[in-house]
Amino acid sequence: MRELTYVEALRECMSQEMRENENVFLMGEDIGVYGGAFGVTRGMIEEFGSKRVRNTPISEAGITGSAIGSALTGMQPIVELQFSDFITIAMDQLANQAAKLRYMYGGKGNVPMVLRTPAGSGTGAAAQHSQSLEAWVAHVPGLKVVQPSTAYDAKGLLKAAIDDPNPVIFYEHKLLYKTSSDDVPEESYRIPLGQADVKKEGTDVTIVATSVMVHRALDAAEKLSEEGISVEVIDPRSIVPLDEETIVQSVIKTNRVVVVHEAVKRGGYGAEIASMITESEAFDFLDAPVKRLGASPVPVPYNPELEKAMTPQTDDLIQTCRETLQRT
Amino acid sequence: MRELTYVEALRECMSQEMRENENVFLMGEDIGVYGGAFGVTRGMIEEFGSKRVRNTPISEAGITGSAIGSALTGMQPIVELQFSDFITIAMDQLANQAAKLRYMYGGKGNVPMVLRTPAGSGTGAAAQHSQSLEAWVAHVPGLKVVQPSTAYDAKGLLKAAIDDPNPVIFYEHKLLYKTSSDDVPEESYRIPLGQADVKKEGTDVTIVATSVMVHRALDAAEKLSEEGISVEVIDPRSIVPLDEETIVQSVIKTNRVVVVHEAVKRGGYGAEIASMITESEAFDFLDAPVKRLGASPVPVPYNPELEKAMTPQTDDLIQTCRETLQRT
Amino acid sequence: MLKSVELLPEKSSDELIGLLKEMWTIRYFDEKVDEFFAKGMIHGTTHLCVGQEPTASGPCSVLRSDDKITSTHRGHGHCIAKGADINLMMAELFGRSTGYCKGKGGSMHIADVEKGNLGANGIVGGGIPLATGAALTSKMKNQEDVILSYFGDGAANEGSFHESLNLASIWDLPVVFICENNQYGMSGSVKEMVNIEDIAERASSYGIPGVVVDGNDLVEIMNETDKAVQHARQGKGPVLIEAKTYRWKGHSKSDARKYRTREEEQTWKEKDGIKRFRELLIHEEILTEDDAENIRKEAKQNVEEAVQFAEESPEPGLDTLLEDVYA
Amino acid sequence: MLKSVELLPEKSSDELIGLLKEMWTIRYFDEKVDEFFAKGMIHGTTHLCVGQEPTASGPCSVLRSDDKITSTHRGHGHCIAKGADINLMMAELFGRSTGYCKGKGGSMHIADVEKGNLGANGIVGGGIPLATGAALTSKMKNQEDVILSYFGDGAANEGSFHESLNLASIWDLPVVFICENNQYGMSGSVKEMVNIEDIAERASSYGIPGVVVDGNDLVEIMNETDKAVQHARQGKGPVLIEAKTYRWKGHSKSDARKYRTREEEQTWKEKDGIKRFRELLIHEEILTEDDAENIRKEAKQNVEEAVQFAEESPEPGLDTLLEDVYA
Ligand SMILES: Cc1ncc(C[n+]2csc(CCOP(=O)(O)OP(=O)(O)O)c2C)c(N)n1
Ligand SMILES: Cc1ncc(C[n+]2csc(CCOP(=O)(O)OP(=O)(O)O)c2C)c(N)n1
Ligand SMILES: [Mg+2]
Ligand SMILES: [Mg+2]
Repeated sequence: MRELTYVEALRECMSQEMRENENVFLMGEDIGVYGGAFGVTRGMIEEFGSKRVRNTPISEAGITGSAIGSALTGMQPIVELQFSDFITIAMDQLANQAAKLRYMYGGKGNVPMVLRTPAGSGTGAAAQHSQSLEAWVAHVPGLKVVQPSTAYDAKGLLKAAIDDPNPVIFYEHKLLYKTSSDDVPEESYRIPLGQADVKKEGTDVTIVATSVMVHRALDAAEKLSEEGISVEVIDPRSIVPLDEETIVQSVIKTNRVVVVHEAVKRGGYGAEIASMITESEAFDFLDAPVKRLGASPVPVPYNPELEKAMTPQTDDLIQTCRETLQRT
Repeated sequence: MRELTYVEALRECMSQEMRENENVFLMGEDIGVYGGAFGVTRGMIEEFGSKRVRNTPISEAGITGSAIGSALTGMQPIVELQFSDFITIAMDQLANQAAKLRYMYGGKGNVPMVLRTPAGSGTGAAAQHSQSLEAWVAHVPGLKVVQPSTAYDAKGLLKAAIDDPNPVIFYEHKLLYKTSSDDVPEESYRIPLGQADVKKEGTDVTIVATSVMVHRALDAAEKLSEEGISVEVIDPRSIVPLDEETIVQSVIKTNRVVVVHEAVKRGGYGAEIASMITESEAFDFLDAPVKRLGASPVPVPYNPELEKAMTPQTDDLIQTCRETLQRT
Repeated sequence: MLKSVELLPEKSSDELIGLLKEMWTIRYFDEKVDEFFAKGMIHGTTHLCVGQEPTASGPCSVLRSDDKITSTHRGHGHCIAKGADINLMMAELFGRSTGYCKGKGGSMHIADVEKGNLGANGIVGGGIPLATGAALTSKMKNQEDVILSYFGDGAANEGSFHESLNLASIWDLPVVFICENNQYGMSGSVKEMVNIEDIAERASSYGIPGVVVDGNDLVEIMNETDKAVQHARQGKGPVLIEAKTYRWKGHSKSDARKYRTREEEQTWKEKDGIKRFRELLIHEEILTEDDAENIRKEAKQNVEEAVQFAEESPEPGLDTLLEDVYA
Repeated sequence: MLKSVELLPEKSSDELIGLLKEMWTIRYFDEKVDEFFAKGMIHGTTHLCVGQEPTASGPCSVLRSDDKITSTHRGHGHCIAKGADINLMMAELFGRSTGYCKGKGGSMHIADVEKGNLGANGIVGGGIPLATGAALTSKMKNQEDVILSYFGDGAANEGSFHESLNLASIWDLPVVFICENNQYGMSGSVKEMVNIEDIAERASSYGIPGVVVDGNDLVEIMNETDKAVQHARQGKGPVLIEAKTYRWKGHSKSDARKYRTREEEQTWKEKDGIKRFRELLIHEEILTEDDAENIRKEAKQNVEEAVQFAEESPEPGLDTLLEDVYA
């Protein structure tokens, strides 16, 4: 099948949806002729015009709130926040409005919107442009949270997010934008939210990895296979809803598990996944404690070596898997 | 010793600090003659005047940011946010500025401020005025996070927070404001951040509880003692820094642990505490999986029965402890 | 229909009488709520709009049924003026399953999406971006609906106010921003919280019209809102209206009102917009004293019936706790 | 000292010459950075202020050394104008341990707290509340320091702008808000992003003076900022200054500049504020052509030395990763 980059897959999905469904439109800073800070919307204003590809002022709370208001009244906005760090400015609108309106109104009204935004470090953008704050939104009932790790997943999950009648926070990753999948169908398809993907089957230890960490987990698995260690790599793809079943079954099979994300370990969503595993029927099958890997408790530093040292790398995963296997 | 309410303890601490240290001042909405939404600052504008008890416009981001700027230049502001739900509006200033400035600047400058704010449900204030979002700030390196459960702790922890050269988020609880301790010294004292308190010693099961849950845990412990079950109740008091040692040692002693908070269970800080225990040396001493209790994954409902049903109650704790004790 | 004063929107005598009754209904509704809170019969908190009835009824009366509003924590009046059923409102305050929000929202979250009330809001300034977005829908779907966004003087100092007015102004969105300046936030006097005389002056930051109206003069409010709504409906963009008014009661259930004097309160109470409109209708011979009295009683009676409806309604089942989080 | 134009703040010839040199330093610094980024020799991203030198040097030149500034993502010029050592700046861009932030901050976070630069900021509008707070310190401690808060035209649409100006205005804080209107956010033209002619008009929302200046006219900027700083220092409250300027380069390292024409860029380049000030000094006989040329070369040379300093500086050790999170 076709090879497509993550950026192209996202763009193709949005374009297909916009051709099919006139309620879908885009809002965001510099998404017009500039094409967005990472080029995701490049060419879209030329096809769809400035009414449906709306370049906004720098007003994250206002944009997000307006998207919510438009979703509540019949549109299906896709908001691009230029860096996910800026979600900090829109949290009232997301957590207090979008997430809660339907429940507070006793089931009346809904907010079919998608907020797309790039997370992650690795580009030297430093502390205010490199965070992974998905744990915040995942903690808020009423929001759904998606983190595609491949171009294929990106296209299918974005369609599911757009079709979803609820507010979905869609975390892209800067380091993944240029990566590609060689199996991206031209036609539109949907990957249901809440369906994890076993990116690699294995029998000795399970790695649950999100976003860019999926690739590091796969690298680690490959290197560990040379040592005769068989790693299963699971990508939840969406953390809310979370496909607990697939994770639990894998752990029951392998008896050992490492949970990894790029976000700061302290209070990261890995803690939720790890605790969920411990609380599940998998507990009795565990041959070693559930192990978590995440970033060090520091703001993301600018220097490239420090930046790398802060986040889990392939070698850290390899070593952690080995340690987990050594536990008896 | 003296009996003092939680509100009085907070006010006494701030007043003593303001008498001693002219850099300390208050900013917040309606903290002047109104005395704050929960009466914490009542009488303070009369003593300290409107320059040091600054009534602000309704501008949470602006107030918080201004406090940061004043802290960076030599003052020690205490900001009152009327309800902790409004922290959503100030998250950029807290997470991107206050938490990171010192690190980003290579260790130059610091932000000695306290943000006090009431959290929690139980008052019928509904979804936008009842949240417990401490997990958000606890996930952000650079912030410290405190949750006093008694009047005694409130006074001593607030002093430590004011003295701390870093930004401290100080979560009060609406249901605790009127509770009192009968042992609050008149003179100023400091309870170091990062020092858990064993609120009750026990041998069969440990409950790690924060804020209002400490009291429910103590109630549960009392009822369970009638069944011959000895519960140890640990109150971390600050979740960043977290006194891991006290918790781990308790679990090593009791072999069973329940972690409880009022915040939504999914992605709550209980997951961090539970995972930390699993990753610690206590793992090998565990006779049952670490169990978490937290709120249901819904916005806080208005109806009092629904509101109660959403959050862990004493009976839920009793039952969970029993279940944990039955695990073999 | 009126002779001594000019009324721009066309209103029949019945409609004018209906407005008087509506304002009475709002007043009695909130006074009843006040009573229940004082007695501890209702849970939580509430914010009453007694004294602010004309700013609820006037603007809503010039809207079409497809037009929408966003409301505030002080929203009972807006809700009634936009056509809500007071039985369902009262039931909501009682936390009953028959309430607008099935007992899950309470006073600060009553919404009536079908009637175009996009909801009260517990976040000061929180509804302003929502209104802007609803106006964007109207514009993108060529619906001609206008959205009226209510907020207070205090909310005008939130960033959401600024960002929304800017967005609406550059996109010429059909939204009328209406600031109910009741002189105080919770306790913060507008005189201390802004450095200008009229909040309406802020319109100039967005290149849109800004208008000040007497919040106790129903006719003036209707005239000015009507012009603004037409302006917006014609695609000319937003308008900011500031209505000078006063809340007679405390901010919420526990408020000693130390931040203002009893004399000041008295002065404003004398400007009562209901009384003024009632006298106008009598003066214009649209209504006799007796009719007026009957209308007042009917309004009061309707509120009593709403209470009965609420009291007789069932509590929501605990099984509803997890419902309606996601669509 | 100047004869043909009026200059309000007292400046000796040497000081004026120093300003010319400083502007050259800013320009060469950023051109050098541009070159390194293009070659991939520096990591991350950067925002250059080439073309905007007068709005950096002018306002900072009227400050006292205890006065403070808050800066932006486009902050190299502000930093230099507030007295930073370009060696330490360049080292920071190279991520070295000798840099202002020990390699942890990079271009968007350079701060020089001792010299009163409270920091660049990666969050658009993020520094405005910080400046307001610093001004509050000055007022509460009776220090007479004035804080100058830099931000862009784009930032004027953030809620933080509104909330801060309101706060500063009601408390009469000693802060001068200076909007560098370089006509664009990243790609959003100010013409499309606000519905008014001048951002300075927004001052009226806060009852404070608003002034528009030609961002390429150093003398005008100095005069107007000087007046504003004095106003603030005298306790009369904040002022909003808008300087019309233009960034010659793209927004950040990868910008095809599709949102504007090459002709427009040319028109603005012809207004070059450095050239203009240089000619003024020559015309006033404060400087000869030769002197001017020497000064330019010195500035260029200083930047080369900064590069050398940076290149020779060590990388931070990995053991510094966990340092300096908490004080
Ligand atoms: C974001 C936010 N900040 C603060 C509050 C607490 N609060 C509720 S109402 C209110 C006063 C609002 O004043 P105004 O906007 O003038 O409306 P009014 O109450 O006068 O109708 C305050 C401070 C809130 N609910 N939301
Ligand atoms: C809160 C926030 N939103 C968006 C961005 C991305 N961004 C960085 S600079 C910029 C444009 C800023 O425009 P302006 O304020 O005019 O400053 P200029 O770049 O023109 O100097 C944008 C959108 C950001 N860094 N922070
Ligand atoms: Mg008000
Ligand atoms: Mg600009």
